[in-house]
Amino acid sequence: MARVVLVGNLAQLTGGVTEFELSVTSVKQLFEQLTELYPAIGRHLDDGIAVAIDGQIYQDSLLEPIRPDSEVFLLPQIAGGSTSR
Amino acid sequence: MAKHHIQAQVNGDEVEFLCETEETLLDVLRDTLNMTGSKEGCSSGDCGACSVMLDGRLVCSCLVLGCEVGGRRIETIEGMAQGEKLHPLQQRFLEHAALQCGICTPGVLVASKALLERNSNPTETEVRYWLAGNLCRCTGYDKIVTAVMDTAAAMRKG
Amino acid sequence: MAETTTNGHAQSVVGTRTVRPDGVDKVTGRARFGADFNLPGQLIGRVLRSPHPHARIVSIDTSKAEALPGVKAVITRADFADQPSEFIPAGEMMMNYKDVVRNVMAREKALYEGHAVAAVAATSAAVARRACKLIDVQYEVLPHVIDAVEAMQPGAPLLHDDLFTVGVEPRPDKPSNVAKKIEIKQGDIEAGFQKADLVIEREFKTAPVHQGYIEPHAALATVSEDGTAEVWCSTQGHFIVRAHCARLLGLDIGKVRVTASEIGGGFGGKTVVYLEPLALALSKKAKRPVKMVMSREEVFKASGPTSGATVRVKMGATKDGKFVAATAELKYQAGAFQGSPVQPGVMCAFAPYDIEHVYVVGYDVVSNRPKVAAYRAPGAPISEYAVESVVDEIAKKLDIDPIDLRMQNAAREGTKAAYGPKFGPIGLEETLNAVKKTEHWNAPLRKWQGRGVASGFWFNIGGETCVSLTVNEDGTVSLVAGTPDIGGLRASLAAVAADELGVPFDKVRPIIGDTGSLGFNFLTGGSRSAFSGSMAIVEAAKQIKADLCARACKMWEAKPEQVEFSDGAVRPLGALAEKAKPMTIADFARVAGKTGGPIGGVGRINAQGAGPSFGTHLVDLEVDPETGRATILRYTVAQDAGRALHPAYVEGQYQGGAVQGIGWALNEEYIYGADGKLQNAGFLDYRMPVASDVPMIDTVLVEVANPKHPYGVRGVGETPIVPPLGAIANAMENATGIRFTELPMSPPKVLKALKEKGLNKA
Amino acid sequence: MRYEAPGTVEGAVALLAGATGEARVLAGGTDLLVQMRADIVDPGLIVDIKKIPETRAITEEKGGWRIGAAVTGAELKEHPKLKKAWPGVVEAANLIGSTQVQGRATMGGNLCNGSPAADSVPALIAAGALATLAGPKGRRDLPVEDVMLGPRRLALEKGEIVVSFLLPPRPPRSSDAYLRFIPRTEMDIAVVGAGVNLTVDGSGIVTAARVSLGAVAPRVLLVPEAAQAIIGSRLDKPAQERLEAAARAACRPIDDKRGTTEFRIDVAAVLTRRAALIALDRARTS
Repeated sequence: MARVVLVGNLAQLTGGVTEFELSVTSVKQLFEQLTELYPAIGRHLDDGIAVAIDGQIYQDSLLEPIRPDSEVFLLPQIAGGSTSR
Repeated sequence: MAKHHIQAQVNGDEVEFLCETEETLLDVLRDTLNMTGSKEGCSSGDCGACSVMLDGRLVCSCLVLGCEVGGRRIETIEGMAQGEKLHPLQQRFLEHAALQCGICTPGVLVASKALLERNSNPTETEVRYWLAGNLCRCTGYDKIVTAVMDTAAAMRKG
Repeated sequence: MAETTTNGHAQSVVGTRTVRPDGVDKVTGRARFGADFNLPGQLIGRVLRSPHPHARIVSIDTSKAEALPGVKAVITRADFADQPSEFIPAGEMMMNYKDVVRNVMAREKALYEGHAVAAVAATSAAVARRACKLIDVQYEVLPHVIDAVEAMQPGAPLLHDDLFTVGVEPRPDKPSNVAKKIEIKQGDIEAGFQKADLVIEREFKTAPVHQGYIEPHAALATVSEDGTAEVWCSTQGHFIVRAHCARLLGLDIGKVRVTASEIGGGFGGKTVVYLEPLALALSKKAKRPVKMVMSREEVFKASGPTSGATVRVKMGATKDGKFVAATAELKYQAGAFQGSPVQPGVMCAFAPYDIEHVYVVGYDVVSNRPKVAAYRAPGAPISEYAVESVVDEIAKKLDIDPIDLRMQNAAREGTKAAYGPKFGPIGLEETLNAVKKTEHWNAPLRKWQGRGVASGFWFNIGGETCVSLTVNEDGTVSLVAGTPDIGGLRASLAAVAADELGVPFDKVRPIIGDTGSLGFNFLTGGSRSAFSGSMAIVEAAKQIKADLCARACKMWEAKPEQVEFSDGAVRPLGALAEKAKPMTIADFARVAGKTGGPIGGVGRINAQGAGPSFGTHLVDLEVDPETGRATILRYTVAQDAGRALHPAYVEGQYQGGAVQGIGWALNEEYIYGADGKLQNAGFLDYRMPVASDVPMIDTVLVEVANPKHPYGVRGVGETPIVPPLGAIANAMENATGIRFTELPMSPPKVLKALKEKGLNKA
Repeated sequence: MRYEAPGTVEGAVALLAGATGEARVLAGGTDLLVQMRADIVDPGLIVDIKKIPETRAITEEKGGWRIGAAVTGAELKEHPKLKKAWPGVVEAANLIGSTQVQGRATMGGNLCNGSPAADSVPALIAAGALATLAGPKGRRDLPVEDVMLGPRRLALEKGEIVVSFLLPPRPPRSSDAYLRFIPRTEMDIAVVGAGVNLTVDGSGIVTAARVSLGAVAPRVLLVPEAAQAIIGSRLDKPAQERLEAAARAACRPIDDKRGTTEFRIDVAAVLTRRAALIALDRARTS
């Protein structure tokens, strides 16, 4: 079971829950499971969420693999030199 | 009223052009003579990107009217390299990476050349004050000043 | 031939100070920037802008302007379809097009002085100028609000009656100027501060500052009757310009071709569109090419500066210097539309330090100012300035060396970042050590002189990147990249291509291709273009090497394991070496047709694995106690580059960022009158550092390889502007004994503070 | 927009006197062109006076110096004898803008632009310079301090131009200095400017002085009280304090984007003292 942590405002869409244990093998699966649990979060996951898997930030990637012992953080995308929201 | 008919010398070539009174030398160089090497950064004499030599004097071409230059000698960045050969300043700006985006570079080079023609051995302070009218937002000036002083040293050795 | 190797990649050109391939054009005036393009029959476009900071637009009568001889088109809000309020991916950026279309051309209201309300295209600049004066706009002037804190007060003039604060539960029932509230939490703040022997809390203010690129925005556009469009413009991302323009004008993306000119500086400010959609709309109407160039005044009044902000920081430490808890509250100006960089501001604030209990809250606040645009490490310099000031105060109070204190609390590999995940290998400690080793750190100081140190952090990003490599008939290599080269990119990419293919540097010709020549590229920003571009080149080169090995196998009737590519040639191995001679890339180029056709590769990646870059700056300054003027005497930058592809241009990024930071700290600011109008919209009174204001900027290139990049590269462009604000504030404190909590530290402010302490005597 | 470049003063005066709409004199153009671009002025006639020989000349006259109104800052700097006689005037003119601006900007233009922050004006006033004007009614000399009445307001009549400045003869042991305050090291408009011109006797006592302040009032000020404060002294501490107090008392500045009222008054006092000490040092060694 991968440990999934929500950073920032996402927790407001999960009734304040910030940590999950999910058995997922990819970011895509992770997003799907979270959306099943909390439909409201779905739109936000498509809309500028970055994923940090074991310390490595992926600005936007659905296909990155997640291992059973992975630690995954969902955080806002960093647009950097481009417009930040 | 009718446009002014002006004859002048630009980088050694005789040129003729027509201009309105309100057109600046920079407008004439860029829009009429299609010499876009001189840049417009502010059109108020505060950035130096349009620096040219007018009768051997360093000026901002945005602060000179086109109709003022009849019979006068203008030198721009386009005339700095001698044929195939780059001016030593141009060469050293490349070697020292003294440019990043490059928009201020033509003005900085024209101004630096004017300095070295008057002072073959400028101190760092003299270089910095001479170039104070040439804004550069990319380099922090360090490599520009280094390149100018290094060029001066090399030119003194000849 | 290879001199060094990082992450298994041999390098002979990478890491050397080559002359940039685009250099000669830039020192001879030949390089073409945004305003240097012209087309036959082109018209000149000009924008009419609002004189009011906040006004309802009752009516716009353009009939007189249209009647003026030489005027070929006039456009207003009526020429742009409204856009829905939803965040949509434009390329990779998320944009709310409801705001984008309103920022490009005011609709219901003018929301800041300089907001575009109409535009004309005419046969000359003079005619366009006269035409603008003939446009009759009826305004209903509304009360305005400039400061973010005032804009947050109940009863403040409301900019958008449909703006409800996101991020507060329950969702507010009344609209406000607060677009968004964001928070990050870690540990237990109360418990954390319980452990603290020393708690310091301070409030800081920073002024909005402009990116200050010397080249004003410029665009040339032409639209044909069949709806195909071309744009030449100065931008950090021509694929982004294409996406925005297609959306705003209702064109197919495939029908819009955008060519990026050489760009005269951007620093984040050229990541959005201003003139491009207007020029296209005018051209569509006039059926002729339209050229538009902003004046410097327009650049200041109508293009994005970065936020001014109010930041409250509270930090707790044990008496031996361990940071135990920290909180911060950030209020960032977004300008007239939501979208300040408060998010990264929140995430970066405490990123350099290992702190167990952290809480940061940020507010994105609209007011009657131009919409902010990204500026170098957006949001980070502001929050990190506040934190670095408090860190320095802790060091003083605990009598600990400020570098040692930072070292003791520094984030390192495995540290859980304040914004969540654990750091991989990072170089903060190395930069602190590097600074401490400099002669600068121990040089003596005189009265009224002070020394300051501060560290800084930026994430860095990767993103979508497409690069092509083509081997020409004579063995030379054409490199096409899709991210504008803003400061030496082509030199870095050509070096990587030369090393990957084993060809001489001067046989690689790198160009920046238009949007028709490559797949989508995200823009030059986030310190990504050299990082991602070099990764894409490695990918493209891999394809070429595999293809050449395959061709060699066919020609030599060999098995794959009997050949290898090294040092620019396919080499036969073992027994095969007896009968076959190595074939260089040039050899293959000559027989390309006979062996399968053109040789080339295309790297198409979404670059991941950007490694954060940390930096530490050291500055000496002297204060004139009778006038309050500070003079920067000496400056040293140490920053982790991972691996410097081109050391000279990496140093250039460090030096340029430091000097931009000096301007931000000492003199740059947007000055508004009570009338809500900008009073210093020019280089005369918007005081950017000039050559005589600054000393040489010494640099130390720290290289802690990024394991996720083939060459170990980290982005370097943004971090250098983060530490200067704190470093200079700390130096001011050491010179005067006064802690300045408001930027800029301009002479009137400094002298006032000195007088209050009775120190204004030499 | 009409452009004329007459070769004589009379020609320039006739053009300006006969002008129907707004007419402007073009010397260096470093203010006029900027104001035209910014739509602040839109003259129907521009009269370029640089083709008039006497506006371009630097000549010795009655032991003093006559400087043409259209002589550029760069040309003043390159005139060693003038620089030795009037270092303060030359350094003030050389503070106007960048090297590029120096190649164009003139003291005539600096004065006639009518800005209280004009750098060369306090130095000229401290020097006791006369402005030689020419107009339809002929020529007249006016002390420089009487030429400017207020922001953009001049004592010139229609058709009248400033042709040249006359700097008086230099008595022995006299010199001048000008200092200005700006936030940067270059390129800014003066937040405060202070010009001091003085003469000392053999024993180092100030026997004559003129003090002028810029950017602290609607017009550049001549401050006789400040001069009185140091005349008869060796510019010792008490005299310096009297000088600072007199300078402060004279200031009537505004708060604006370049500085606060309080800041301007404080810095005016400091710069007056510093300029006086530089002038004193120069006078002793001249």
